[in-house]
Parts: sequence; structure tokens; C-alpha cells
Amino acid sequence: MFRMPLPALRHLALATSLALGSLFSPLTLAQEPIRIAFIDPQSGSFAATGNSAYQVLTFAAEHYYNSRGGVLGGRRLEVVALDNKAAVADSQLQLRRAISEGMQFVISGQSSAVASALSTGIERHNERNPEARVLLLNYAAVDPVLTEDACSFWHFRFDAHADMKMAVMADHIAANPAITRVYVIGQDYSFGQAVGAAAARLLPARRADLQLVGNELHPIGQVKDFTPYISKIVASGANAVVTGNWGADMVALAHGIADAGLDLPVYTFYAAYDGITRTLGEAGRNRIHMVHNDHANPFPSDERRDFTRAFEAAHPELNVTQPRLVNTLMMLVQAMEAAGSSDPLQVALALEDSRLTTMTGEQIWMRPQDHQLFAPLHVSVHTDEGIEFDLDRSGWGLRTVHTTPLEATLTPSSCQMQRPAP
Amino acid sequence: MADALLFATLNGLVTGLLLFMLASGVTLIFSMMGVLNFAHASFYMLGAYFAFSLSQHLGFWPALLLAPLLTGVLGALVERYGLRQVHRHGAVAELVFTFGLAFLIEELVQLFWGRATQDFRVPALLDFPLFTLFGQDFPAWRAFMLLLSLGIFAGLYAGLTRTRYGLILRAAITHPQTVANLGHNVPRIFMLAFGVGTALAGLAGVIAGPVLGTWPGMAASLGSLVFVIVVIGGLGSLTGAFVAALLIGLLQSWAIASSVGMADVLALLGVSFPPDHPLRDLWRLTLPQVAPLLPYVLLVLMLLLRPAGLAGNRED
Amino acid sequence: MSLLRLEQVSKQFGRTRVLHAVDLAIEPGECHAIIGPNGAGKSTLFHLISGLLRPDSGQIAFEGKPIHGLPSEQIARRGIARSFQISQLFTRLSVFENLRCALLWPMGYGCSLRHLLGREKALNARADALLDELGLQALRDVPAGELAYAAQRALELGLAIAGDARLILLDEPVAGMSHSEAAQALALIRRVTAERTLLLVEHDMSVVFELADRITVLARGEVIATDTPARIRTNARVQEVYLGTGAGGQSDA
Amino acid sequence: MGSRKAWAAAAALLGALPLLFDSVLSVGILNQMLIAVLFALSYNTLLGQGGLLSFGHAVYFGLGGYVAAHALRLTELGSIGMPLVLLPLAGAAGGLLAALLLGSVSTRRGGTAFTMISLGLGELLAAAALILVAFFGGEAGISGDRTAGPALLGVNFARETQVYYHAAVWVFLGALCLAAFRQTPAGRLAMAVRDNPLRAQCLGYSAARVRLLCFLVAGTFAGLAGALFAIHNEIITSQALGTANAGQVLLMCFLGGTGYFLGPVLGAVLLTLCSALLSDYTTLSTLYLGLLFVGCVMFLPEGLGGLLVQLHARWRHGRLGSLARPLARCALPTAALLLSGVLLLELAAREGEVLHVAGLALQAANVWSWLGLAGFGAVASLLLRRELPALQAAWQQTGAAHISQGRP
Repeated sequence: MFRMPLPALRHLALATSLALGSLFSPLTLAQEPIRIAFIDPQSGSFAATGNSAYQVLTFAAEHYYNSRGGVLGGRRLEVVALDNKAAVADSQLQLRRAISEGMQFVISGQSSAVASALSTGIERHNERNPEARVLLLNYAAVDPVLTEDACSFWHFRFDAHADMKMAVMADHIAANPAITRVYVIGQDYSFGQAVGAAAARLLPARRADLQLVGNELHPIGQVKDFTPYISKIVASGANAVVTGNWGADMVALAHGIADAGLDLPVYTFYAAYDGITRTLGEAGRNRIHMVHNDHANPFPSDERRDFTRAFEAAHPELNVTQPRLVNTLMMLVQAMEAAGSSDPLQVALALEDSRLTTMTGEQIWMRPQDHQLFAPLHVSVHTDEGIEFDLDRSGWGLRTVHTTPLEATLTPSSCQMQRPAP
Repeated sequence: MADALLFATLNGLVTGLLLFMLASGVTLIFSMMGVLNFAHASFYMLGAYFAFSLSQHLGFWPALLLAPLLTGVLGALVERYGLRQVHRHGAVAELVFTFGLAFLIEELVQLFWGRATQDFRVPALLDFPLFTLFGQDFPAWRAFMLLLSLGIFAGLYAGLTRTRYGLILRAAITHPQTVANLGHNVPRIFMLAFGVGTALAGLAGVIAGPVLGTWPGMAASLGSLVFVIVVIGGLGSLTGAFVAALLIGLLQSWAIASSVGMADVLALLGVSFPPDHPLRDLWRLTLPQVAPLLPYVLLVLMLLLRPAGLAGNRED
Repeated sequence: MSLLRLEQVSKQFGRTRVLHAVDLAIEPGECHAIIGPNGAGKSTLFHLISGLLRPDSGQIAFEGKPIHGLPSEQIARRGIARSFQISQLFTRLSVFENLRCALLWPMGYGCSLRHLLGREKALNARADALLDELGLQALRDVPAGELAYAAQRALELGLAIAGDARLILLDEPVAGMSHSEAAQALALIRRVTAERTLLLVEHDMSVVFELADRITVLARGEVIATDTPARIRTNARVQEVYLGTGAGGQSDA
Repeated sequence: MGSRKAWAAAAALLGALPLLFDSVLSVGILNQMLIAVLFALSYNTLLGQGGLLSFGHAVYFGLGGYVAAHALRLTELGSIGMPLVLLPLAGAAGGLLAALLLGSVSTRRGGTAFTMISLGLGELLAAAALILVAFFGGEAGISGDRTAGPALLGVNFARETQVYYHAAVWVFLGALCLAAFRQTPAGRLAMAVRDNPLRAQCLGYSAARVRLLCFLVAGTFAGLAGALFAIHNEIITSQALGTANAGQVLLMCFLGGTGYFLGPVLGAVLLTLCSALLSDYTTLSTLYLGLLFVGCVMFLPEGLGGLLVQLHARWRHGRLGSLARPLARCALPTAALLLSGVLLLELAAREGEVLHVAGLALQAANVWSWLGLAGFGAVASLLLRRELPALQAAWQQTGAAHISQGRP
């Protein structure tokens, strides 16, 4: 995909010419576009999400800003996709490319490993090269540590982290008196482990008769058949399942539960979009519950409807799967306009404590203390009834059944941020 | 506990037999050609994808027949135009070729079908619970998988012992030179064996695709496991592969059903660790947590203690 | 004391009895040949002595110490070298490298990490001398796998005699050679093993009777006779079980 | 001494490269290249020299990297004060230790058994890295600040070029050691055991011991490369010891040629460049790498290094000229065939997009686009089939002449 202007020239330069090294040096002209590096997988197994996120971001930049005269008095926003193949080493390389080409903003999200590498990488780069600082906008990596012990001044997170989402989920579960016995199962890595630990901590605290009857971890991507796990869930007498699984592990788990004829609600974080909704289909009906900050069925606002329709008209094969990408872009532009410049330090300072009304009409807030975004969180259910905005062109979609207001999502943070000297 | 054990056993059998369908192909190919086919599970994946696409136009049952055939033809072509070319460069090159092929097939599948899990479903005819025990359904499809794998095993056994081609195949397994000297076209037999082996893998893919998921990672997660089975069973031994496949299927299933953990074992020994001990992750391990990794542990142990495998007689 | 002594050595593969209660004594300095029809167990005997196989029962002693059950490298280090019926060369290494590898242990280098081969003058000189001796100097840098058959056999022999082993086992050293090549090889064998003890398996009776001081006849895994060539020639049992197949024993195998 | 000149030239090249390519990105790519070169060289010590095909060599790279990353982190926290220049030694020690532990069980036998154990251990370690959070740091991995340690002659390694030169020195030394290892008795015996373990045993060498020694050397330098990786990125995650990384290094060695010391160097340089740059032009970069790999195994068993050596030999004997004509006649159809193949794949990857090539607008939805490309490719392949035998014959002929000159 010829996503970037003149790539051939640039790399011929790198590969063959010696003197053209200066091509990489940053250029900042007044009407120069503001280039945003989007470091996410564009090839390999995780590319689907990265591709569609890139399209949403590009479309939003066009729709809201470029078609209306740009930002900061006429500068265009240009999103440049830099493929990191979901790997840490490639992410570091793409960060260097972004720096080389004078990009000052990096948006990234898939995989907490990548986010953590980019966050520490950028922190050190900014410390060592104060003249060419970079800002990281994380739209999806939810390892709490990124805004807790490992927080960085140059990192802003626009998604709720795992513990926040688990808290909302716990509220929702506790509000349903029919649920007394909960089984937790997850992939054996940071996120799955975090979900398990948070569930064990939060659920019994919400309601006295709510108990955890299983807390199981399995190696990620290694389970061929989930039926043995389903048997254990049955044997435990659980009446709800909580899982942090995503991808094929999520689909297989949901199908296993449906095949075994279990009528259990399943509480999840990543059980939709990019083919999963279509594949789940009937097996997920009223069973799959998902915590996220999207809220689309019924459409909460005309603006959200217009944006979605326009995007789907331009990209018939895609959905607006992660509207928080639009929030990320909007908050970034708002901060730039407030700072009156695209200087990362000024923009970062303007981002802190900023508030925004999103296209769904909700208020969101960037907490200055740890650079964690707070927004109303929703629990939605997988269904084909009352769905105006379906996913994967399947007729199936997510209908909001529970909303936790922004104030109720606030959690304390252990972040001790090193702030740059003014 | 008894109910969990019963279901664990049933599921272990289903998985074990499925694994055997793959392992039998790898064994057949290894015995004849001395090639460990790393890409075997990729043909399993292709079987599932072919069946998915075919079933959208022709319905499931014709796909059940056609997809393995298509896979087998593709496998034969790979042998004829790929492996035979590489054979001259030695065993390492052959293994590396199939390794690269596995990688390539995964990429091609992603190119043509996309990266998401496909909506490949059990046919309506068999989409009902066969029986319900202790509150859990046993789907009719799983029973069908069980029967079909047993049927394949019986068919393979009969084919190898009763038919002329089977006799030549078996002879070629043990004495390839002699068979060639007797005037049989050994390259063609090789191509046939590769075709049959990959068709079996394709069939396994067709019946497993709807329940285990049809997605680009389905081969990678199974490929190494099939290898492990063939090695544990003893390279070149069908019986060994059968025993090893069932063993691993059941072992994983039972391990998941259990809830024994290191902490329990240590408690029995009267040892305990503070929660922030550097080895805390180790003593928190439970058997179900590591169940999918048990085959690899078994492999390493086996190669250390009995390098020839359960029923193997070949050293290398 | 015999240099090598086998007592009641037996070996079976599955149900097939390959060697049964073999007794054999090799005296220092002699050239001892083992003959027998195909399948008599000659190669198996060599494998047992050199440690590639283990006897099911019985004892093998070298210089009075038991060696059965030792791994083959240990046996080699005690001073038993061997050649193979089918050449076993380091195919991708040059002829010179092959010989140099064979000299590393005898010359005390072992698996050293401290020496650089290019700088070891004594080692290289000896490998070159060996090349001359084998008549392979012209093929010095050709990979062993690309050699013609006769050159391969010469190198095979070279690997067996390179060290200073006290006992050398040669498994059909001239098989498949033309008359002139065989004569050359024979002269070479005689020259390099003059001071050493030689145990030989050979089908070519002219070679056997020319080289051997003593001959052991093996048939169906059992020793039928051990004696001087002259008396073996006239031994009635040998005539009966063996020479009948060899048409007087004078033809090439 | 020709080889001494070659090493001096290599050193000069290493010194000059960052002066020629001085952007942050190019120095970053050069750094990755250096690390890949050392990793590939260590892998080829195992594969090319020892004949041991491993699917788990990334384990030693990763563990070496983790040891270095922990040392980096402890230095940053002030617990220890290890100068950065010594970290690679810590990584090498980590690699050696891991190779000693795992190698003593896996090198008892060569061939398929070794490959299988390496696969099993590789999968186990990769899975364990996600489960055992205390040492491997979970998904986020272990990170540290490379500037935290005591500065050396005023160099604090904040700048990329400083890190580059640091890595260059270590990689140069590492390559020198590995080249020297080929010249030691142990290194030469590794080749002997590769070619014929049976014969090696009958000459008094324990094949298992030689293999273990070879394995230890490979593990040590993989650990060294891993440490350089950790220093360069200032972070290491479980991806470093995963199977994908192990496959990558196998690809490098086969691409460059396992039979030559410089083969893996060539492969590492090419592959690093490809994977860094290819993804800008296409989303199918991994597919092309896979095709390149399989094609290389099928048609260039000696790798690009082998091809270059053959070409060089023909050039030295003045026989390159007779190859020129058939080569030129094959070049056009080959290029056309490759072009049509690439365009077909690109077309398949882009639903709903239009591909503009040479004034033509190709579209996935348009049957004629497909048919046209397929036809173009078919014609090219027919032409190639006609021309190829001449090239093959010429190649054989010039080669035979060369070999016969090497013989008496």
C-alpha cells in the first residue's frame, strides 16, 4: 500500500546515496503539514486491527480538520502509518524513523509490550535530545503500569486501563443478584494475570455473597480445544464467566461455552470487531458482555451517526471500531490550538487537565497526575436486536446496557511523574 | 469429580484422535521419504479453509469430500515440484524447506481469507447436543469427529495391510531400495504418499475447523504439537504415533481438569515461600496452567530417557 | 600376552544370531586376517571391537584390559584404529583437513580452543607427510566427498593409519579396486603397518594369503579355524563350508 | 595475509558507515544490522559449522539480553555500578550459562533429535517467559537506562552513534573470535562431526562433547548479541526469545549461505534492510520474505554467498563472459515473471483499491486485471523456460572448467 509520499525516493536515498542523508533531517516550515506517526502493526498476524485503526485515524483527520482548513492556521494533519509488526524491536526502529523525519507525535496502542518500549524509549530520547522531543499518545494498551509505576510525562493514555474496566465490570456483575458464583479464565500474560487479580480483589468486595469459584490461566495461543476448561466451569457451578481473552482464544472460548449448551453470561474486554463479531454470531447472543468506552447502539448522537455513516461509505469493508482514536486526535488538536504550537512540551502541558466533549456528546477528562484519560465506561451486550450500528456487516452488534459515569471510574494512581524542568 | 473426569476423558479422546490423523500423515511421509514435514499442520489449515469456502457454495457435505482431495492434490504438487527439488540438497534443507513452507502457507491464507477467525460452522444436520450429562452438552459433532477418526484409522490400517498399494507402501517404508529394485516407481509412490498424508491432514482440518476455529494461527499452534507426537511415538512408527497422540490428548485434558499446583506439592513437603520471593512465579504454577506445555516437557524427557521414542527403532 | 583377546563373544540382532561364542587372540606384531562368506559376521566383529556395538555376552580385552562396553572414542584413544568397508570420510573437508583431523588426538591437541591450526607447524608437516605417503598430495585441497573411488579408499586407509594406534582394523581395504590400484594399496599397507599389529577383513584371497601371518575363518557367526595360511588352505572344514563358495579361494571377491 | 587485510577493511567500513548514514534512523538500522550479524554468525557456528539445525537459538539471545537488561536496570536503580562496556560480557556469560544448562541435555545426539529438542525447549522457554513475571518482566519486559552507568572517557552512550561504535567493537571482536574458533582444533572437529560423527568417534573424539563445545560457543555469542540488543533498545521483552526470532536467524543464514563464514553476514544485512524498509511499500512484506526463503532453499542451497563465490571463481578464471549472453537473455523474462507475480499478490491484497502500473489501472474486482497479469506471467514463464536451459548449460560448463582446474 503506497501509504506515504515518496517512500521510494527516501529509501533509495538510504540504500544507495551517501550524501542524501540530510533528507532525513527535520524540516519545519510554517505551512508544513503536522505529521503524526502511527506506529502499529500493518502486516503480520495483528495487522487487521492496525489497518482499520489507521483508516479511522486518517478519515477523522480529513473529516474534522483537513477538509475544514487544517489546524494551527492552515496546517494539514497527516497520519503516517509505520509498521511495527507488533514487535518491540521494529517499534523502536519506527520510532527512530519518526524522529529522523521530524515527527513530533506518535500514536500507538496494540500490545502493552510495544507501548512500554515506546514510552521508555521516548522518555529517554526527550531527556537526551530536548531539541527534538516526541509525545506518545497511547490509544489502546491497557497495562495499568503505564500510568502507575512506569508512568511518563510524555505518555498519555486515552483508553481506560485494565483495573478501571474491571471495576466497572464488577459493578455491573454485582448489580445482577442472579450472579453469585463467578469463574475467571484468562491468557497467561500480563493482561490476563491483571484481570484475574483484579477480579479476585474487586468482586467479593462488591457484594458479600459474590464468590470466585475459579481463577484459571492458560498459555496464550496454545490451547487447541477449550472443552476441558468448559467442563471445569460446569463442574464449578459458576453462573458467570469473566475473561480477558482476545482473538482466537476468545472466539474458541465463546464457542466452547455455546457448544456445551451453557447459559452463562460471559464478561469480556475484547470480544468484538475485526471479524470476531461475525464469527461469534448466534453463539454470543445476549451472552457476551463487553466493557469499553464506546457507546453506539442506539446511536447517542447525530454526530456519531454521521461520522460512522461517512466512514463506512468510504471504507465499505471496515467499521469505526475504536472511536477513542477520534477522541485522541480531537484532544491532541485541541491542545495544539490551546498551546498555539505543535511543540510537544507545550502540547503536553495543554493536554494535562484538558476536557473534551466527544462526538457521542460525552465529557472526557485527562488527569494531569498520571496522564490517564477518564471517560464514562459502558457495558454492552452482543445482540442483533435494536442494532443500528452493526459490526462486520453481520447484523450483529453491541447494545449498551450499563453506563458508569466518569466520576465513578476515578481510581487512585501510584504514579510519581518526573516532569521536565520548565 | 467423576463427571469432570468423564468429560475430560471424552474430550481427550477426541483431541487425541484428531492429533493422530495429523501424526499418521507425518509418520507415513517420514517413513517413506525420511522427511519430517514441518508444514503438515499447514495442510490441516488449508483443509479447513478450503472446506469453509466450498461449503459456502456447495454445502458442507460435498466440501467434506472435496476439501481433503484438493488438499491432497496440492500436497502432491508440493512434493513433485518442491520437495523433490530440495531432496538433492540433503535432509537439513528438506526440513528447512517445509519450515519455510509452513510460514508461507500461513501468509497466503492471511492474504486470501484475511486474519480474522472464519465463520465456519458445524452443519445443521449434526448441530445438536447428543446427550447432556451433569449439566453439560456433548455435541453430536464431536461424536461424529470421534467416529470419523476411528473410521480413518481402521481404513488406513486395512488399506496398509490388505491392498496392493498398501503392501508396496509398507514395503517401501522398511526397504525403499528393494522396492525400487523390484521395478516400482518410487518417486510416484512418494508423491502418492505425500498426497495421501496431506489429504488426511486436510480431512482433519475439515472436521476440526468448525469446533476448534478456522483462523490463520490454527496451524502454528498445532504444528509443533504434531511433531512432538511423532517424536514421542518414535519416528516412523504408526502404532507409536497412535499411542502418543492419545496419551497427549488425554494428558492435556486430565491436567486441565485437575487443580493440583506447585503450592500444594510444596505444602505437602512443608515448604512455603513469602509472596515476594524471586521464585514466586514458579511456586504459584498449577497443573492446568501449564497443561498445554506438557507435551514439550514430555518430549524433552522422552528424548533424554528413551531417545528412540515409545515404539521407535530408528535412532535418527 | 595377546594384544587383543576376545572370549566367548556373542551378538544377536533380534532373533538373528550374528556371532556366537567367538574366541580370538591377536598377537602383537602379527597380521591377522578374518575371512568367511557373506553374512559370516566379520563386520559385526569389527563393530564390537571398535565399540560401535556392544556384545550381548563375552569379553573383549585390549592389552589385558577389558574394553567391551566402552564408548568407541575411548577405545580409539587406547590405540585401536579402524577403517570402514564403505568409506567414512569428512566429506565437506579437504583431503588435507581429513588427515589433520585424524592427527589431532594422537598429537595431543584434542578439542583444544587455544591453538590455531594454521600455526601448528609439526601438525601440518605430519599431515603433509601422510599425504605424500598416501599419494594424495595432488588432491590436497579437494573436498573428500568429491574424490574418485580409489582416492577415497586411499584416504579411508589414511585416516585409519594416521595416528599411532597399536592395533589397526582394516575392513576390506582393497575392495572394488583395479589390480594395479590394489597392488599399490597393498604396498602402502605393508609399509605403514610394518611395526604395528593388523587385523584385516578381506574378500580378495590373493591379498589375504599375501599379507596374513595367521587367518581366522568365520562362518555363520562361529570361528571354524584359526591357523597359518598354509594350513588354512588345506583345512578340511574350511574347504567344506567356505572355499566351496570361493572357487578355490583364488578369484577376486 | 589476505585475511588480515579483509579484517582491516571490515573495521574501516564499520568505522565509516555511521559517517555516511548519519540520521537517527540509519544509525538505528545499522545498529540492528550489527546485532543481527553477530546473532547470525553465532547461529551459523551451530548450523553451518556444527551441522546442528536449531529452532530454539533465540533462547540464548534472549536470555543473554535479559541478563544484560537486569544489569542495566540494577545500575539505573543504583544497586550496582556496572559500566556499559562490560554489559555484553554479562550477556555472554548468561548465554553461556543457559547453553551449558540446556546444551548438556540437547547435544547428546545430533541430527533430528537435536532439532526436536531445540524446538521443544524453544517453545517451553518462550511460553515460560510470559508466565514467569519476576524474571522476564511480563509483557512490558525489562528496561533500563544505558546512560546510568559510570561514563567511560566522558562517553555516556546517550547518542545513537556512541552506541553504534560500542556495538561495532563488540561485534568485530565477536566475529574475530568466531572466525578464530573455526581455526582451532575444536572448531575444525565440529565440522568433522558435522560431516561424519561415526568416523570422528572412531578417531577418538566424542561427538557429543564436540557438539556441546560448539553449542556453548554459539550460545555465548548469541548471548553477547542479545546484550547488544538490550543496550540498543534499552528494553528486552519475551519476543526476543520467541520462535519468530529463531526463525528469523535461520532465514538469515540460509539466505546468505551456511557454508561460508561471510554468508550469514550477508543474510543478516539483507534481511535487516528488507524488514526495515519493505513494509513501507507493501503490507505483504512477510509474505515476500517467506517466498524469498523458500525460493532460496529450493534454488540456491548455498545461499547468496554461495552464488557470489561461484561467480567470483568464474570471474577469476575469465569465464564470466560466456555467461553474459545467456544471463542477459534470461534476465528480461525473469523480471517480467517476478513483476507479474508481485502484481498478482498485491492485487489480491487490495480489495477495492486501484493499482496504477505503467499507465494501467489494475483492480481486484476486475477479472481482466487478473487475466491480463496471469497471461503476462504465463508468457514470461514460457520465455524463461526456453532460455533457461542455455543458462544452465553455460553455468555447468564454466563451473566444470573451474573445478577441473582445481584438480591435477
